[in-house]
Amino acid sequence: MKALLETVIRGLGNGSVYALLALGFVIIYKATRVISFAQPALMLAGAVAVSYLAEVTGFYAAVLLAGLLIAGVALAVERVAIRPMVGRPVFVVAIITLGVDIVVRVVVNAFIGRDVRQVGDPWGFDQVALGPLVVQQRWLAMLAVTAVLVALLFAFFRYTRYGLAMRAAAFDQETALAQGVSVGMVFALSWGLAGFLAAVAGTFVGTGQGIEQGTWVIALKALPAIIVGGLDSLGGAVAGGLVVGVVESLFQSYQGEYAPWLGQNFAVVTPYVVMLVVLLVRPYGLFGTREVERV
Amino acid sequence: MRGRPLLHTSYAQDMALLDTPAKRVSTGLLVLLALGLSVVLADRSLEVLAGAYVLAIGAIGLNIVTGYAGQVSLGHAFFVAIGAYTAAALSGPTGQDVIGYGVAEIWIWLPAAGLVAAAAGVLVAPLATRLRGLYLAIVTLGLVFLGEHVLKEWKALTGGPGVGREAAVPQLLGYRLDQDGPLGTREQVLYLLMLVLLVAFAVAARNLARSRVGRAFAAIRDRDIAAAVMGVPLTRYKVLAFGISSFYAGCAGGLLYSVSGYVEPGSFSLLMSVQFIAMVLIGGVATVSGAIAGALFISLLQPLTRALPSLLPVISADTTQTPNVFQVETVLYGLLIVLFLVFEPRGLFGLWVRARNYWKSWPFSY
Amino acid sequence: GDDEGSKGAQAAGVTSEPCPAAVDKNKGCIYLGTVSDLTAGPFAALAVPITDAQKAFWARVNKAGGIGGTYEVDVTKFVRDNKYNPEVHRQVYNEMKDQVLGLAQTLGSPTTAAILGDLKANSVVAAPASWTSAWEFEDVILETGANYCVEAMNSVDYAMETYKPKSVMAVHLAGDYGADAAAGAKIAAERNGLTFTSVETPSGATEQGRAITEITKNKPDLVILTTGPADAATIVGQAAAAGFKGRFIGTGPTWNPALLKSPAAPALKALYEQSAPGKPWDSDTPGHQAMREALPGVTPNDGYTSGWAWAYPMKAALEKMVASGDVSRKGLLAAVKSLQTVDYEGMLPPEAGNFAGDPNAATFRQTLVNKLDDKAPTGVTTVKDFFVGPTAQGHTFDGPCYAKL
Amino acid sequence: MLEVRNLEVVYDDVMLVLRGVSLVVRPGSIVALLGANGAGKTTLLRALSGLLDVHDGKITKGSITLEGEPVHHLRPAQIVRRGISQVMEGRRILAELTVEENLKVGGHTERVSHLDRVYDLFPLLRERRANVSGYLSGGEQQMLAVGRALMAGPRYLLLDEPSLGLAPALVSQIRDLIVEINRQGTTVLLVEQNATMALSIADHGYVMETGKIVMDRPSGELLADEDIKEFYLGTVRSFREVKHYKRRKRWLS
Amino acid sequence: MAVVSTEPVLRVQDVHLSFAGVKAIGGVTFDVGPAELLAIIGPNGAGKTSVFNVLSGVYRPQRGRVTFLGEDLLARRPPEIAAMGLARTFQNVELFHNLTVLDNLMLGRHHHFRYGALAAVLWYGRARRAELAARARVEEIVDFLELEPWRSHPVRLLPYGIQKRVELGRALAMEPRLLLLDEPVAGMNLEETEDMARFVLDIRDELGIPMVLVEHDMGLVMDLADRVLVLDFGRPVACGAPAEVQRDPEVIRAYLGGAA
Ligand SMILES: Nc1ncnc2c1ncn2[C@@H]1O[C@H](COP(=O)(O)OP(=O)(O)OP(=O)(O)O)[C@@H](O)[C@H]1O
Ligand SMILES: Nc1ncnc2c1ncn2[C@@H]1O[C@H](COP(=O)(O)OP(=O)(O)OP(=O)(O)O)[C@@H](O)[C@H]1O
Ligand SMILES: CC(C)C[C@H](N)C(=O)O
Ligand SMILES: [Mg+2]
Ligand SMILES: [Mg+2]
Repeated sequence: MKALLETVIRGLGNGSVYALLALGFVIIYKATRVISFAQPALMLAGAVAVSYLAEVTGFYAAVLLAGLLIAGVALAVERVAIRPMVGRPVFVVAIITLGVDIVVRVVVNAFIGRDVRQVGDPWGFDQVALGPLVVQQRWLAMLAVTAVLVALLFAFFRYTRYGLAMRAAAFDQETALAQGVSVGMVFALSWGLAGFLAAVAGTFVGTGQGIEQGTWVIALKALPAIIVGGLDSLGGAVAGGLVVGVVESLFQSYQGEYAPWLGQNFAVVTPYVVMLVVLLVRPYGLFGTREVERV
Repeated sequence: MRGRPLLHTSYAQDMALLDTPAKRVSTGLLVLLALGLSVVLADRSLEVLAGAYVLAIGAIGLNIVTGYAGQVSLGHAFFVAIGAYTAAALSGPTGQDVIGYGVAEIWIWLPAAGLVAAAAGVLVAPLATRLRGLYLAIVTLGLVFLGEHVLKEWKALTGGPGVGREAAVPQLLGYRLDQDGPLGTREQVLYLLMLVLLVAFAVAARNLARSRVGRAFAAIRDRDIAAAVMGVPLTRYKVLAFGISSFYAGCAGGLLYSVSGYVEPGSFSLLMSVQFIAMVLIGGVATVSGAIAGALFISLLQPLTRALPSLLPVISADTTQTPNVFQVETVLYGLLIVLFLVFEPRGLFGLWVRARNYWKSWPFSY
Repeated sequence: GDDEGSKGAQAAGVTSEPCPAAVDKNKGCIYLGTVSDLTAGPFAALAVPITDAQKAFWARVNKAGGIGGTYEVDVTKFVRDNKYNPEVHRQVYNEMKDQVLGLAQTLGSPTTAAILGDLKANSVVAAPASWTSAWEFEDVILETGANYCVEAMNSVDYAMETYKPKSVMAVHLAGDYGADAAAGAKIAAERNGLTFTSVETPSGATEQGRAITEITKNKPDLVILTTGPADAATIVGQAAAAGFKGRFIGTGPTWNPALLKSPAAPALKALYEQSAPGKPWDSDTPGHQAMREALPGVTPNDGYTSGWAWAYPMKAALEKMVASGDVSRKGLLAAVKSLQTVDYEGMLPPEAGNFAGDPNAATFRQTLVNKLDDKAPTGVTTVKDFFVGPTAQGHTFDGPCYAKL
Repeated sequence: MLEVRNLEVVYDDVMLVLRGVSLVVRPGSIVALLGANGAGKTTLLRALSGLLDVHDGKITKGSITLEGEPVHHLRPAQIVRRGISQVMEGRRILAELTVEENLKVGGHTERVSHLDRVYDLFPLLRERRANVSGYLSGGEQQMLAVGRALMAGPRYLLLDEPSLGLAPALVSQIRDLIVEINRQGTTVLLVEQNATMALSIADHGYVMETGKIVMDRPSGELLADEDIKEFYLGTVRSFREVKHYKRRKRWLS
Repeated sequence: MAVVSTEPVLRVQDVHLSFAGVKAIGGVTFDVGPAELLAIIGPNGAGKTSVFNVLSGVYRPQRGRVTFLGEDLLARRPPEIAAMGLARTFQNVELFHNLTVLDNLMLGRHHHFRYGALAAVLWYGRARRAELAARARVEEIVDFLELEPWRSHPVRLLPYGIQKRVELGRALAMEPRLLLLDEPVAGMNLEETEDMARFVLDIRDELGIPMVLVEHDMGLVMDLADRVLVLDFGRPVACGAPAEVQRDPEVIRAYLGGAA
């Protein structure tokens, strides 16, 4: 029982990182209907920025600065490569983000160099006792920060007109323009936010073990998470991330024992299995908006 | 006398694949040129082109399901893998560490590779019929990850990651096509083989596109409910689209590695799927020639970007420096994809249309 | 099929003109190619120092009079990035293959496997950058240092002596690297009568949950690690945090000096040792000294050490070829096949350079064990110098180990 | 005053669609713009709202001024802020959003909400406020489109075929509504196929053919014009008779 | 061509349809006789399009019976219904945007083809013959609807009025036994409206296909229809000859609004 709970908390911790990454994808999707394959590179860039800045400013300030820096990078990318594509087929834009990912990653790799870089977080592998449970501090930190960021985001979309403007822009850019929505502004906003979230997520990925050039792959975990939650739902991204994290963690701990015939490391693909199962029941994920089909 | 090139006197003529003399002549010249290259080019270039032709077959396949039928699939690598391993297992020698049945005749393993992949496509398709747009894209992406897992675990078939196995051996009626022989060097022979197959697959795809099946695909893509109301059974045609597309992918998979003779499970990743999508988009969606052009573009872009930095002496070839040629080369690759699509989102086909429109109205600007 | 006339005036990759950056314009030039993972692939962090070290190595050779007084060697003109993709590897190899005599470096096992057929068909000799046991069985591959399989055997034997474990667990990546070592560990465990379990783990620091669970649950006395450095740090750090007290011995690539600054450092210092096919950066041999002099101002990294050491057999083979008078691919291959020792200037014992005769007899079986040391430039110092454990000593190599896990 | 002077618009760099159009909309008036299909009416409205970009269209000559200030280089959002709002051809409902969300998007640039005013004008929309708009009937969507444009509190309202697909009773309602909106101070530029309706409320009318203004008169005069009667208003004649003759006549050209 | 019969082609009995809280159709009953042109009118949102959607299998009603040529329609899926000979046009143009006019019409003949994917790929024998024959039929429709100038244009580039006409052509290409037209002249100018009216009359007079017409253009409806059914809030409020219906006070209140 204790082991199970600890496994779940580890899953929630990792899941909250997936959730942050998923939020980035979802925000961009919400405004542009594009899945940005540049998120992995931005995540890595954020973590690298923190690893440099933390030496100068300390960890917390570094995270904030890196978040802003990466938001800036994302804005620049948006302005240069995405904005001109307003009104173009979304798949073309998706491939463009892929090109961006390649470019950004080479640059970031040059900054990573040969060594594993540390983000300088205060938690390391330190543990804390929660009653009878022993869990890593960094997982609790991840959960807490994710909760705060998510609350802020929800408040933003709830109390400003931009949530609606994003959905309008995503559905029909021309119509949104005609209503006075500045589609460019909406694009920039979504990319900026996504960049910020990617940087924070990247930092958490780097806590404890550090980051290396191959760390970007983690960001792909967010893809099944956003499908589980529903591509355009912020709440769904959070739910999806956590579900994926927990299921994965459970499989890591127990699949070898209870279902060895699935092959070693089945846990790696559980996010996708969860995704398939959810889609069989709900074709738009848990909270996604159903497309209007009518003649 | 020039005649009237656009005057058609029968429907057959009007519905022909190459309906104008200009198209007939230019296609003929193109094929001749491609044939001629086998003599002119160095073996290593032929090998790259042969690979590009095979990728083009795969891209045409993806174009069928994604371009014509509008079902975006990021799972193409999965079907390519199925084809590659079906072919490799069939043609591999018996009694090795890895599964092999010793059937090296290409006319057996190639269709088999296609059919097994097609069967997988047909199995997957019913799920696809419930999903739309990017949901489908990411689910098919899941297929790639699941597939990678299976390939890594199934060492008896694949040899395992980092190890791999011999790929399918192309042998035609006892003649080894992947060895130097009376017909030419192995690269020349393989090049011609791939060229011939590409032409065959391309013509088949064009035929499909202009038939009731192709129209039904396009109808589903453009307006699915209306298509159903006009008499097109949606599920059946989506399944068909996945099946045919996977057949192409499987054949491409079988052929792709027979050039290098070696196949490793790490190759069938997201990256491969994405490359196929890029080929289709860059070439121009829903055109066969576009898929071919896109495949050539992507396959030749790498060699090209490798060559470019060496023309700029300011960039160091020294890996200790940043930026060095290798970084520039990789950045350039990404950048070219971005720039190309930003400036011509309709792809190479769009570029062609633009050029044609320009010359049509030349010298008047409007 | 490019048949090259070895009797002709000039063999592929050999010119009577001087090298582009020749020290002595009167000497001819031998071109060697490099195909490595230089930008975006998973081994870029290792590949770049390997490549740089080899450049420095050959510059030193040229300065010292070149090969046999008649040729200098160029390894800068044909350097290509393989992105750790077999197809790209093959493409770039094809682009250079008519212009190089051999390959100074071909990085990675699956990548090299994609060109192996061509190397063999054209008698192109290549020095690999990977230590898998498969290379023992290929004539054209000029490997240096013991393979992962041997390394793991020796690690287990070393632990037998030092820690007297009852159980061994191999935690490893799949394939030519991880499975090769795990197979060695298994063979050694069987020979020593230890219980053995193996856990294959995916790469990626966040993917190690299962490996950690397996370790903390089964509590083996010894863990043989074959992963990347960040993975290793996570595994050791978290296992220790969860109260694990057994020993870890990781293969060469599990170590990265920066881990000393990571939160896992205390755990690593307490529980981890690194096995290695060669001595670390700051060792006191003429070879190491020469290397450090040739690479002034770099951040020490044992990628340099490996790259440098890998070049010696090629140098020996080239010298032998020039001496024999047959300056061609065939001549080079013949020279390789007759090499029984190589002068590694103390970096490795001369018998490490045995490429003649039967693979089993020629397989080099000495490795060493390092411990962490804050003061050492690459964070490790040797605790056990070159040795052969009884397992490796008695084992007959008759095929790649990874196939036997 | 909204003034278009000598405007030329080109699509895709090759198709010249507006060939020097000039037109004036005086504050407080209702101006009708008639014309056959494809004449370029929608294009003109797009130019006014800054929406040509999306269609690969460009203004190659001429100017658009609002109260004397050029606005043709402004972005759509800026134009909306200056008080020009458009009901687009084909309704362009945001189908996945609810009725109320659609209306709120319409009010994106406004500080005060005109929601109640719109609901008072269209009680049916109030009833359906929480429904997903994509499932509304055609006519209901048309009301939503007009309501949405009003949410921006425009000084100039551009209407592209607002009566399309509406039941006769609603057509007269919309007509009354336009008059009402106009009375409340909004200037209206009305593009209509239903010329009878449009001219019955307009002060002034323009007729457009293949990218040019071919008639420009007070609406009363247009209503009396024989050609207008024949081609736009339709002489009261049975469709069964129409079957027996065809005509192909074009003005000027 | 067919044996003259007075049996209704279509028989709709007491159909009810609602969506989560919205009652779209509440008990609609009507017949369409052979060669009859029935018009359905009613305020916006009255359920006219929904009736069409029920008939073509897009919506499944909660209650009621529909028989077409003596066979039950309700258990069937849209493609089967299309194959039975029921064709329609849509209120908002639902053409296949990237296909040419010809291909859109050819698609209408989809269920008349019998060859499969393999034959298609080879384009030989049966497939080729079938395509050529179909093309000939489609060209007749092109002639009939005067679509010649746009034949090989992608429909998305065509003027709205022509698109509507192509939709009619696509429905005709199905060789229907019953044709449903949803607001065929909405958004058209006078000239186009007249053209469309002409085609509708031709279809009835020359092809003898029975039709159901939904339209808000009263002039057209009153002129063309044999009978008019009026719906309001999903319920029939009147049914009869045009002139009769036009005078019905209930219809005037609910629909015409005194204007017409
Ligand atoms: N995006 C576009 N690209 C190219 N040509 C276009 C585009 N939009 C419209 N056109 C062309 O411009 C011309 C004018 O079109 P426009 O839509 O402005 O006419 P309209 O007067 O509004 O007609 P309607 O009464 O059918 O709405 C037409 O010939 C049309 O084909
Ligand atoms: N799929 C659906 N989901 C929910 N409500 C629907 C759906 N389809 C139609 N409705 C509702 O049913 C009612 C009838 O709609 P329908 O489209 O049949 O009207 P109509 O008579 O064709 O009107 P119009 O003349 O405006 O086209 C409307 O209130 C509409 O909102
Ligand atoms: C550079 C090395 C660590 C490469 C690794 N052994 C491989 O073969 O892929
Ligand atoms: Mg218009
Ligand atoms: Mg309707």
